[in-house]
Amino acid sequence: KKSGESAGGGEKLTIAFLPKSKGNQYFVTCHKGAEKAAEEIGAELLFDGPTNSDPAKQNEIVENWISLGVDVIVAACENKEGLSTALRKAQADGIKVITYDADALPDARTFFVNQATEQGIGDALLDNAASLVGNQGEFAIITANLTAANQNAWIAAIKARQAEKYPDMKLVDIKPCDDLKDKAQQETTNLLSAYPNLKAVISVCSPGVPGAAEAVKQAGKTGTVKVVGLGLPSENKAYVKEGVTQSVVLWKVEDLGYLAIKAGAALADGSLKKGDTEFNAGKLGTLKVEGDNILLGTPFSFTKENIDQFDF
Amino acid sequence: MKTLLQLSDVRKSFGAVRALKGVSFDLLEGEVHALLGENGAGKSTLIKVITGAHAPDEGVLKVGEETLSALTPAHARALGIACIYQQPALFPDLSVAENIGLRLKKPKAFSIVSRGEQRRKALELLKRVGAEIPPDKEVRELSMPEQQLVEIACALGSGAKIVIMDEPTASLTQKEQHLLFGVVRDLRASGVGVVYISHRLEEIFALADRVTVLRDGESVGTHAVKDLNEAAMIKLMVGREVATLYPPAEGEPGATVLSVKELCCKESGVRDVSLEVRAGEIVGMAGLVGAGRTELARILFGITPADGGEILLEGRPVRIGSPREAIAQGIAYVPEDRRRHGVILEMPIAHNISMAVHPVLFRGSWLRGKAETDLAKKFIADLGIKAYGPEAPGGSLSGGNQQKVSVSRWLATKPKLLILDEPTQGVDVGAKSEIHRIIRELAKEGLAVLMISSDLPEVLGMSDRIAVMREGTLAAVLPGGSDADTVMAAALGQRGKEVA
Amino acid sequence: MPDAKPFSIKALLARHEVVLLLVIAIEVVIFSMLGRKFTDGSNVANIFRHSTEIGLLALAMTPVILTGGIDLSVGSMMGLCAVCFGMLVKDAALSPVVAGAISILIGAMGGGVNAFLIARLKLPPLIVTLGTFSLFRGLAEALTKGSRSYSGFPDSFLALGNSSVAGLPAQVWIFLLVAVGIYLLVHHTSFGRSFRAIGYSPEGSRYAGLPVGRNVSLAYVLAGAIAGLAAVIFVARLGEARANAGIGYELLAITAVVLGGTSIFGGSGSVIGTLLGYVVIAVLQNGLKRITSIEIFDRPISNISAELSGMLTGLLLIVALAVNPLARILATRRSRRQAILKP
Amino acid sequence: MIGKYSRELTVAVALVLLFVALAVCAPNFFDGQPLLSRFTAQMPALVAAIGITLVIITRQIDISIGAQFSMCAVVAGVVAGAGMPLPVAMLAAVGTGVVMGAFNGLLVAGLGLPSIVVTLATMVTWNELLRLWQQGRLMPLPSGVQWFGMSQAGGQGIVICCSLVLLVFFAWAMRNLALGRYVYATGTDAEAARLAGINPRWMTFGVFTLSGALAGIAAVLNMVQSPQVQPSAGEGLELKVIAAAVVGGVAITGGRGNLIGVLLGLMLLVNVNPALTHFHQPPYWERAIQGLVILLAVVFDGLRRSKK
Ligand SMILES: Nc1ncnc2c1ncn2[C@@H]1O[C@H](COP(=O)(O)OP(=O)(O)OP(=O)(O)O)[C@@H](O)[C@H]1O
Ligand SMILES: Nc1ncnc2c1ncn2[C@@H]1O[C@H](COP(=O)(O)OP(=O)(O)OP(=O)(O)O)[C@@H](O)[C@H]1O
Ligand SMILES: [Mg+2]
Ligand SMILES: [Mg+2]
Repeated sequence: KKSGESAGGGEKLTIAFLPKSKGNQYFVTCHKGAEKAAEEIGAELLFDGPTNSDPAKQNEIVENWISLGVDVIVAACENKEGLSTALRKAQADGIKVITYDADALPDARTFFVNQATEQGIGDALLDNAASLVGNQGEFAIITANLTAANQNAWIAAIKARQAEKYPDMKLVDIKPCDDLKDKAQQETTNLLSAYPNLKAVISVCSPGVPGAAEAVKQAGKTGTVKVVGLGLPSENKAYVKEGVTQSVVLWKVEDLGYLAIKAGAALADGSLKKGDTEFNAGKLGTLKVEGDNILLGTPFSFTKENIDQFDF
Repeated sequence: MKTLLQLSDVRKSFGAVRALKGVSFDLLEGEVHALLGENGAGKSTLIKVITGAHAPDEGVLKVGEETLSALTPAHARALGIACIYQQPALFPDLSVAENIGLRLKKPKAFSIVSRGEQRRKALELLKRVGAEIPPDKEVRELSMPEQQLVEIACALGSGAKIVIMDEPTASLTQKEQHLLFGVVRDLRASGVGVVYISHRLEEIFALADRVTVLRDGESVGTHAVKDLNEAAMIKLMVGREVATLYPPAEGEPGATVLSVKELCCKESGVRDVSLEVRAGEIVGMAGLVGAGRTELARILFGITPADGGEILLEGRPVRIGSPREAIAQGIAYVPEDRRRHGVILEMPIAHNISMAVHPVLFRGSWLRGKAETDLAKKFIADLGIKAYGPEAPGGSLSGGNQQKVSVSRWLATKPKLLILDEPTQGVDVGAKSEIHRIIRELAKEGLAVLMISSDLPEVLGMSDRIAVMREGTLAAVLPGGSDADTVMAAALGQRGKEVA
Repeated sequence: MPDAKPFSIKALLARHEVVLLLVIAIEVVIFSMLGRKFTDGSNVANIFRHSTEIGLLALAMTPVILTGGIDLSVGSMMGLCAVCFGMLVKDAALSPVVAGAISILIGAMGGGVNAFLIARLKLPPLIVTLGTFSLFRGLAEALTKGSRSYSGFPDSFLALGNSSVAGLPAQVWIFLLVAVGIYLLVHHTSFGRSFRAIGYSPEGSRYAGLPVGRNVSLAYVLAGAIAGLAAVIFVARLGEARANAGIGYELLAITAVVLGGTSIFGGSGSVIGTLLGYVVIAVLQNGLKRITSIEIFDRPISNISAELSGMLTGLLLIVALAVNPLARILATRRSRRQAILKP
Repeated sequence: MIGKYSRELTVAVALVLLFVALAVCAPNFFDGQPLLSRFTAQMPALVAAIGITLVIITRQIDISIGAQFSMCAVVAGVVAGAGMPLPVAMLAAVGTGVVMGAFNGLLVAGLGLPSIVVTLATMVTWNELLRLWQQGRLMPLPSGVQWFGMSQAGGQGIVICCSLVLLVFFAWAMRNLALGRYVYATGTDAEAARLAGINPRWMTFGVFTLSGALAGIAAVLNMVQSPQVQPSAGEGLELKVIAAAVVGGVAITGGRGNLIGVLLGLMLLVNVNPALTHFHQPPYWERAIQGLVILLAVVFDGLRRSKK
């Protein structure tokens, strides 16, 4: 299925798919789902994203797509405000914009494919952790870096939830790990000795989960300190089975990519419009649309019992 | 007697400079063979060919039984050749013992260096050359003479069959020189061949068996020392009578331009120097290497500002804190180390000449190419600089012409006082007398000239007065026309005549 | 003696610049053949809009490298200035013009820190700017507690980064202005002359009475100020100011300068070379994104353009540097062989 | 004698002060297990720092060391993941390091190119090649790889032993082996070294190759510490080890420095962050403080030099 010469606007629909970063298993999996959807639809799929933490890279890619004349842009935003500038330009050029995974500002896209609201993720993570530690005690958070927008949003959600529902729990520290597993491990080691009463570590970035788990394991605190995080089952399987990591929260990532592309295509051919309350997403069945959010469903907790059933 | 080393028809050029134009040379077992020649005659280059530092362009080397077209330093060392370079080739960051260890018989790469052993050996060698230097000291902390002694110790210790010494006594004191002579005689007695370079004829008479004279990159003959007297030797070296070389002084000097009183600078070891230079006068400055002449010049030019005493220019006291201030006061300094401080080899002549006059030539900082080229052309014509044009890079010129470029830069500033540091070092005979002519012309035009030189005949021939420095102080100020012995006596201290 | 054929460094430089032009031509030909809509006006505008900041930093780096130094801190300086700009506009409610001017001033002051340590205390530029590389970025992070970002700037300001003036992106005009300024500075003033002289021989320059410390300082202060300007343009383009602005840009800028033929040891080099080196990189980065029809590693080139352009830039840099020494080595080999054959 | 080691002493004093402050305010810092884990985790950086120190002493620089580290880690991961025995994976890692180091060495020593630009170019090239190849995937390793297939305690012992043995060996060799002295000589004055019969080109080539090999060993020591390999593992390593060397008193102008200083410098730098955590400080200042430590170190050097 060579793309041929159909520059955007030609006979074949061109959909551009933007991950937050390319070298990340999460988005590689998303891309897999996106490819399946594109194949079903018969659309051409472009895939490009930043390879480093340069905040301007996503904008450049989007603007490049605008001048390439793609029909639809499906984007996950690393920098909410920053990328919105570029997405607005795309919309002004008649390109349909859908966001997934991490939203842009509402006026910079038509729909957001919501794998789970910021709130939903924060709640799931904290609820999981809380039930593991009996709703009380100290916990710490590992994040990718202090500048990542949607991780900050999740952390905010966690804080809000804690204030509201778990007054006996206390967030003691937030540490960045630069998306490096080894650094997450070192930071967790430090946390474990700096806060001897630490009961749980929540990682909101995927390399952080195995990193934190390894630290807890090495410290001999398996089971005493719970590890909860957002991550891929495949990267955490071993730790979950050993009982170091208690639960990994995630949605079906491949479905997210699939749904985002489906929605993009539907938006382009007019079958999905503002104000719809339902969306028929092929093999995923009919999904709910809430306002301008298309809901994938609630996040999923992978535990010792069910983790073997998943291969991403 | 066996021949240790034989060179035939060796040639070597550096770009446009033909340093060696076909030199033949041989060294016998158990002899001291002196190499003699003016500055820039090619002595050091010849030696570097022997030690493998330079590969010759043409010619054949025969070391012992081996015939070679070129050597590498490692190979030369393996063949038993050791050398004391004119510029000490030591490692400033390493200790004395380590330096000596590195230069002894090269150990296998993976062999363990016993530090105690190394230290002991270093101590022993240093003692043999009579130096009291702690072997653990880093070489960067040593003075020039001390470094020279370490070099000598290195060469001694290597157990070489051929030992080369390039001006080893240049910075040594009396006592150390005597020790060195003892060492050389020991070496000769044990069958080692010594190549000995010195500008001091009396040393050659005292030590050498044979002498080879280089002139302008060519060997002009090898003679037994006992067959020659001093005059004959000088004649061989310069190729004509010395007396006719220097342009005569004319007229009376004018007002005092520079007057320094009890000048001191702790950092560079200059103490209590009081001196006057008048307009139209050339004051020659003699002394041994390391006597502090360059240091004095650097003080006057603001590179290492003085911390005591007074400098008066045309009667006004001035403070000179940087070269820029010196230039503003009308002082110009043609530095000794042309490669590092003088001409920038990569830049065109025109750029080199205009460097010190940027604020004047380029008002408002805006480059004026034409004005710059014109300036350069004027000096190229005036001083007879041999180059294809103002855009020729400095590095494409011969040493003498580079020196003229360096002088041009400073003349462009229209100075009142011109300090020349070794103005003819590494300059060939023709260019040398031309530079002398230029210096004399400048003096005639009313410039005050302070000329530092290690070339005694030059100082004697050019100066209206001669200042002699020793160990950072002014030892004497002698009238022009003083004889060499008097100057040397002042430079060496009281017992100067006892050298041999 | 010097009767040899006039050999001029200028001719050599010209040759390097010709080579770069050729590389650009080849890039353009390949990308317009294989890439989609590569020569479209909007794409050409993108090429320059997206790389303006890197181009500015490359220009800023040129005088620094000419003096034989290096400045690793310019990318971090962009982060710091971006954050300061954001704070000034959003927290202190200053107009973007005033805030921009202050940001540039802050950049100049940061450059002044480098200048003081390098020119006054005579510390090695590589290490000093490695230190300020961490320091400036660290300050930017500390000021924003890592997570704060500033957005919602007035449209009139955002236009600086996103609109076009007379057919060119607005920021490109600023870039051209700076380029002309740096060109004049380096090639037509005594400052530029002394940068070179210092690069070739700092000691020699001092002996010639050049104000070495002052001019070296100027180069670093200027680099800081231009980094500040780049930060403002960057914020205008993204509409957001954050501590992570300009991450990794210093390396791209150095690459452009060196690719442009400026010697990393100082002394020789030209602003035109820097500009060409920068264009080579900018075109490469953009052009690869446009090739959707060819696959390598089972992926269309456009999918892996970032990785490929990085690799190709690295290789290009090695080739550009290695060509001359290799040619020299081969030439001496050949001449030696001929000398042997000649008897 | 004290003057000669004043740099090492200063760093040691700074480190001791930091530890004293920690002992007073946050004694938990010295809890056995976390302390051991923290120390073990820095061993790969220490091994890489040995390489970079040798490179800097020869008056060169290698900023591709982080990229080499990542590449070696991934190669080892791929080989181990393919079911090869651990020694084979180790050899593959070290071999990859040697090849990459030799490539730098060839360009720097053979063609006389400036090392900063050469290694900048190779850094970018290796990093991007890795991204193309692995797309950031965390590679799972067979269970036998972790801690060399031993218990964690035993494995940590091996990692620390290997690293310290390497450090002590190189520290000893740089002082006592003829070759070590040649490295210093080359960095002090390449021309003088040539005159002394040392081939500076071979020394430079050798040092780059060795640094590559050490990056390979470091990658192996890092790989065994967890059951997964991350292809970006070496990100930022070059800055960390160069900074450690500089803070530890290695002169960027070549010829000076020793590995004990580097060990101290590394320990100082890597303990800033844990200390902040133990003082319950937010992490925002981490990078700024590291920058300050580097600047203080060079300023200290500069002052000491100008006093002489
Ligand atoms: N590396 C070099 N590059 C270019 N020219 C050189 C080099 N070395 C020496 N020369 C030139 O070769 C000529 C011979 O120099 P050499 O050092 O051999 O003279 P010398 O006889 O030792 O003089 P002196 O008595 O001053 O030591 C000089 O003109 C010098 O400028
Ligand atoms: N009294 C002293 N104390 C310390 N160092 C000294 C002293 N005298 C000379 N030196 C050092 O010896 C070296 C040579 O000194 P200087 O250049 O002033 O001598 P010079 O008379 O100009 O000799 P030349 O120009 O022939 O080499 C310098 O590096 C200087 O620092
Ligand atoms: Mg000589
Ligand atoms: Mg002198």
